Amino acid sequence: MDFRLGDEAEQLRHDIQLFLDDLLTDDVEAEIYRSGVSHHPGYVSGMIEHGWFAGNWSKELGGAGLDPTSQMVVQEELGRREAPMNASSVSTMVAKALRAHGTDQMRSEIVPSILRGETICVLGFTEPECGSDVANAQTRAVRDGDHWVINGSKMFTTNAHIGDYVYLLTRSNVEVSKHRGLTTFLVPLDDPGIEVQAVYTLSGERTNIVYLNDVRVADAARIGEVDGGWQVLTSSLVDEQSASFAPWLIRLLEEVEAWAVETGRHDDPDVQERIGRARAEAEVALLLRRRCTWMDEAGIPRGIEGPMAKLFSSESLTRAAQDLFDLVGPDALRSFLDPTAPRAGRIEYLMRFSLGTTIYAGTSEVQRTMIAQRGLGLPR
Amino acid sequence: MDFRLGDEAEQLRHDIQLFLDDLLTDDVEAEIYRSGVSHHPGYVSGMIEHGWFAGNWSKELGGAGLDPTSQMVVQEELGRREAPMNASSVSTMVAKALRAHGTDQMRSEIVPSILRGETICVLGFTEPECGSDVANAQTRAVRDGDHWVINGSKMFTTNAHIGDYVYLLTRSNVEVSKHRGLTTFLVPLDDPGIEVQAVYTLSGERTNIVYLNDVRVADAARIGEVDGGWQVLTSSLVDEQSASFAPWLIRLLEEVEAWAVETGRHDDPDVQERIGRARAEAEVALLLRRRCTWMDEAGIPRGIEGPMAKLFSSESLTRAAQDLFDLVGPDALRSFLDPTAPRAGRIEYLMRFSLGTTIYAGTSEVQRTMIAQRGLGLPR
Amino acid sequence: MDLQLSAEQEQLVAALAGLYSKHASSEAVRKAESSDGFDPALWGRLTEMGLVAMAVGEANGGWGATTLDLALAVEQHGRAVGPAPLVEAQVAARLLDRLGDPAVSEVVSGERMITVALHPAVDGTARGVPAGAVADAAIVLHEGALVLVDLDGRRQTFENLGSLPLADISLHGVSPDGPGARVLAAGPDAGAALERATDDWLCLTAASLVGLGARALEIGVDYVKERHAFGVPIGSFQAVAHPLADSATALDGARFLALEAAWAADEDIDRAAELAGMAFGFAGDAARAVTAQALHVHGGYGFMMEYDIQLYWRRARAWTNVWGEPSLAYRRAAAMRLGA
Amino acid sequence: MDLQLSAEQEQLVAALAGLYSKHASSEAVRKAESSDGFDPALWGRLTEMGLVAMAVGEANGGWGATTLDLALAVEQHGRAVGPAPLVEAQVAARLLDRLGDPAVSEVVSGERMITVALHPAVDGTARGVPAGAVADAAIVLHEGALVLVDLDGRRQTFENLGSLPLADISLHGVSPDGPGARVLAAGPDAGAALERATDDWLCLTAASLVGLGARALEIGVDYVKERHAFGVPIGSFQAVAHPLADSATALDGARFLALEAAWAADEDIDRAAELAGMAFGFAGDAARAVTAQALHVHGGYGFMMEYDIQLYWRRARAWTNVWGEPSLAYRRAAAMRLGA
Repeated sequence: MDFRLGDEAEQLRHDIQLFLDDLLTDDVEAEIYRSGVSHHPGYVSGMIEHGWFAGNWSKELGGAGLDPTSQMVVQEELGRREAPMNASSVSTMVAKALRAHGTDQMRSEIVPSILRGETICVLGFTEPECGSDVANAQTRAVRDGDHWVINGSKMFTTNAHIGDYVYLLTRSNVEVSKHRGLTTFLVPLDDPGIEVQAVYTLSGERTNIVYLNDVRVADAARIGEVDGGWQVLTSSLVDEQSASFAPWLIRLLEEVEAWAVETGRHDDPDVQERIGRARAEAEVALLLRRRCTWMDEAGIPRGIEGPMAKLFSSESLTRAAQDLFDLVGPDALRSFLDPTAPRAGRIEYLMRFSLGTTIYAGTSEVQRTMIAQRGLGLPR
Repeated sequence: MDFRLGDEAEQLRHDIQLFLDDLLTDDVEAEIYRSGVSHHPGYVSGMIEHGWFAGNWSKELGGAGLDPTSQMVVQEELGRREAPMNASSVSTMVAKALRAHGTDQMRSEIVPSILRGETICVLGFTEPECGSDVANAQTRAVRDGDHWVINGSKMFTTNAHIGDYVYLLTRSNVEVSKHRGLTTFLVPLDDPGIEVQAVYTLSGERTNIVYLNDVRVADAARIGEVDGGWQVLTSSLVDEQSASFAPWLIRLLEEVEAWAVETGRHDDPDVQERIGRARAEAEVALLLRRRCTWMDEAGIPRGIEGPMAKLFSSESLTRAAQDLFDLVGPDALRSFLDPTAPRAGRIEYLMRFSLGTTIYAGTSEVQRTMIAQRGLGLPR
Repeated sequence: MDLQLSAEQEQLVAALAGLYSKHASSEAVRKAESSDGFDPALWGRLTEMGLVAMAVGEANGGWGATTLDLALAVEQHGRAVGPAPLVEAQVAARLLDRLGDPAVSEVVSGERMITVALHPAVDGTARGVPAGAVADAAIVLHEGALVLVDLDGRRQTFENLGSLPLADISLHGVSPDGPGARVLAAGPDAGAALERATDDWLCLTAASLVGLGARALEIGVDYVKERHAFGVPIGSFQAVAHPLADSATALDGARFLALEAAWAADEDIDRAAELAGMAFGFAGDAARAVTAQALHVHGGYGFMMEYDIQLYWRRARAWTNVWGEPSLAYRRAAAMRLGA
Repeated sequence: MDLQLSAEQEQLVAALAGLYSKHASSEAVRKAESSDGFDPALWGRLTEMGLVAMAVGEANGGWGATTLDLALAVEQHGRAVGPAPLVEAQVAARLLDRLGDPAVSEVVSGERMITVALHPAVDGTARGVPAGAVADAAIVLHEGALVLVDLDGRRQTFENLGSLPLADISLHGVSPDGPGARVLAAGPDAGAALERATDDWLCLTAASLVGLGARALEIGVDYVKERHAFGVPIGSFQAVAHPLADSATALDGARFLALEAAWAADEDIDRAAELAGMAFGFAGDAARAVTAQALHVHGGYGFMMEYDIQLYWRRARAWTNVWGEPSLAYRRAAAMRLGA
């Protein structure tokens, strides 16, 4: 066994840190936060310049060709510094689905454009009436010759107001079981039948609800087979299954440790106990995510290791954020970016942020059910 | 609002304390613990002498005629001192069912004998294969003329080895739905077809498994209607629904507080925080139970107040026992009655004891489901 | 034992429930968020109705309500997460009443809003004073004396998680006989008076948290009855239902504990201060747990500003950190109990 | 990064799994409970197989195994809740090895069982020394010196929750050059050596707790698959399944953390001691949670001595309290990290 990531990966970590130190000045961080959008031109161009954008894509396909460990280190650092990566990450995730299941035009034009940072795609799976039960999507796609007419609405379509396309899950067939009647499309967001409405969240992020009203798209906008949307979707969600919030937990700890030292509280046993526990959980969260990468590298098929990494990291982040917020005391209430706040209020921000992590990318309940049934073999 | 219990009840509390101080010498406590049986002749005779045995029975029926508050105070003190009351409590609970549903002979002979402390009855509901799902009892009772032939086994039949009768739930009809095919009997434990086998528990208590092998009883041993056992049972389980472990939690706190003062740890903030939290929970546990009594006195029908009192008191006892055990540190490991143990090891004993409280008299899961469905109106 | 409210108490509760449902809707609460979390119109109605005057004894022109009455009133305030510093105004009024200070009459009449700093000033600043952003004056323990100080020009407000009217108060240049300041008590009396006010604040905030938590539970329960997933209402899943059952139980307990603490204060029972600390700790834990659960069971919607549950979650966290976290209240209670 | 065990490590684990399944059945564990929680036959097999000798460097006649190898070994020991003080013997052997004390050869040969007191003696008594009931000698920090002391006539055993061979050791009358005692180190070296031994103990006990927890999880999972209530296996209820899923996750994490701590000790990485504390804390929390859950889902049977799960619950609580509770290990780790 060897828990080191290797010199190459650690050098990469160092390089990314320098890039992010340079990019994420206090002003830029404030600007990004106030915009509510996790996207920044300097971030995109810098990542492309350094060859870290779409890091795990092979060089032939226009990516950086990073091995899984290096790609993981990139993710760890981007998360720890809360880089404005959401629009890019989602777009490259969509690009991956387009490469695997898209039309020739999607593969030859849209995918390269995404990799040049010129095209933004957003996810359109969740609906107002269905969250965890994604396969229950009700947005209807009805065939009309070589076109489709789409009606419905999609929720939590983050970046839809700045995006070019929505990767849309629709119900194309109501006469078969729910998983078999789904079809996915790549729909341009400038279609006149599309209305994007802002939705604001507790962490200050703007997301959207997208209404689709008689949206007509050519059959060429279809991704994968007719009624084959579930297969397309599940193959493109693999990445999400190893989402880890360990980097955010580490950032939180860095802030709280700095607070403890600044205020001289670091020799208080209560402070030590609470920081020590959260540090142990952060290390575990990191290790559970790193195990997934090691399995990928060793060619071992993953079972419930991704869900474990996601579940533990989000639950431990939420636990620690609440506990360490309390530890900081009444001053912790001061808002992110308020000039009087300790550590610029980032602890306050991270507590709000933490709440969402046990919900999106599969709720904790969904993860626990997966682990119980697939991992422990418990009956349904 | 008035949170006082009244002078009469507090005088009664004082009187019981004197009685128990007198009875429960260290030697007697050790003897009871080592016997594994919560029964003691001095306890029974003393309670009868003071008129506290079957406290809430009217005087005409041979009880003490205590009002609900007084009876609650009796229960609080017996629990706090862990008086050897199990055999008596169960017997009077059975007596109540016999009075309501039993034959004339049961009402005129067995009930008075129970009230004189001369007859011990035990419960025979649970079976090896069914715990929470009591209505699923499989012990068969088959009618044979004016007799019944019973075969099966009963689990956790505490005191069966010293008892006279078992209050037995049987399946008398396999052709109707499970709640409708049950019949209850009062079966003498000296029947040659009955075998009582000892089962030892984590808290040191002896319980039993009872095997019934072609046990023949006259129809006169039946309690209630044929196939009417579920009604008999539910009416006699009402008492159990307000079981509270608050008194044990208070006892635990008294021991831990004494330990803190003896060792000079009482000014340590960590000690204060943990004792303070447990004290708050103990007060809540007490209040939730007292609410039930107040409702009984005010003639307000109870809904889920009993389950709340049971759930909270057992969960808070378990939480506190584990936390305060830790607080005492390595010395807490020393066993109950070991001469080197702090506070005679009662903290160690109570931690073991606490584990059972979230299981018997309805598991915490059963209580939560009742509260969710009946209290909050959540769907099944 | 009698857990029944009196007819007058029932009336008070009903009147307040009506007032808050009309004048402290979630729209009003949201609107107030952009103005220091304070709604002057609501405040006007509350003072008109006598919600501050009731806290003052009859000898000083008030209504002489019991602490229990106040607790029942602020429970309704908590249900609505009312955008006005009712608890602080009541606590300050009681403090002035106890000290027999003439400012009490201005408080009873509604002319001035006076608040109290829950912790002594450090280096000339009282940090994070509740209602400091909107009150006319504050009572602050400063250099060993309890001082009533006008807040104009002395406050610095700050944005905060709970959208509460908090401010840092500078005592710089305050002199006992100078303008805009008056010493209310000095020496051991000053500290003792603040301790007593803290007990009141803990007890009444516990009651508010119970109201807040009870309403959050209703919001959560309503949602999980309506919302379907996998073909069934999500409230039928044990993972959803069981934590809510625990919270319902804890909130019932928290309510009786808070009311017992208030009753004990009225009856001058030895354990009153200890019960106040325990009530705050337990109600705080319960309110935090239920708001977090109710938010979580909303799925993505819980995280949206548009849904009301976040209003409750933010205030549950904020109200339980203005003085300090629940565990500090447990310490306070146990220190009293253990005589340490 | 490489999380694969070496072929030799796989062999070691397989050999130990075989040994424990043959010679440390639950019957054997129960039988040992009535003799200080110690099974001399098992101990004989363990020493024969070199489980203590492996902890000692080759220069002193041992096998020079890594800490990681030891951790993998004691993980198997933990799975069986083996009735023998393996961790303590290994930790003491390492300590003697580091100090170059001649007693190390007797330990390697299996002639003597030597243990270590995890806390300094107070007023001439080392309380609750693990393996103190059955070891021939103990290493104790006494009046600033690390002393190797023969235990005959010096021990007082006591019954305890985990049925462990604990004893109080009296140092009364021990003199450095007297019979049955030898000073191993004095001054700052003595304290530092005990600290280092404590790190070893925390790291290896963490690994044992992982094994214990993993086996308890299996017992619980097997039970809830078989046991039916309300017509379905109880493992299909979320209230049963979800906590077990959390425990499975925590145990996987605890395992990697314990192994990382062991690896870090071998590689002399700065954070090694910090990781040992964190590993003990986290593995302790995980083992406690999973044993409590697995016991609870057994219903009334979990509370019966006849079922094995109570053996695991009692040891999980006891192993995590011989040195001190998990939170103290978190404090220790953070104090190192924060340089306080």
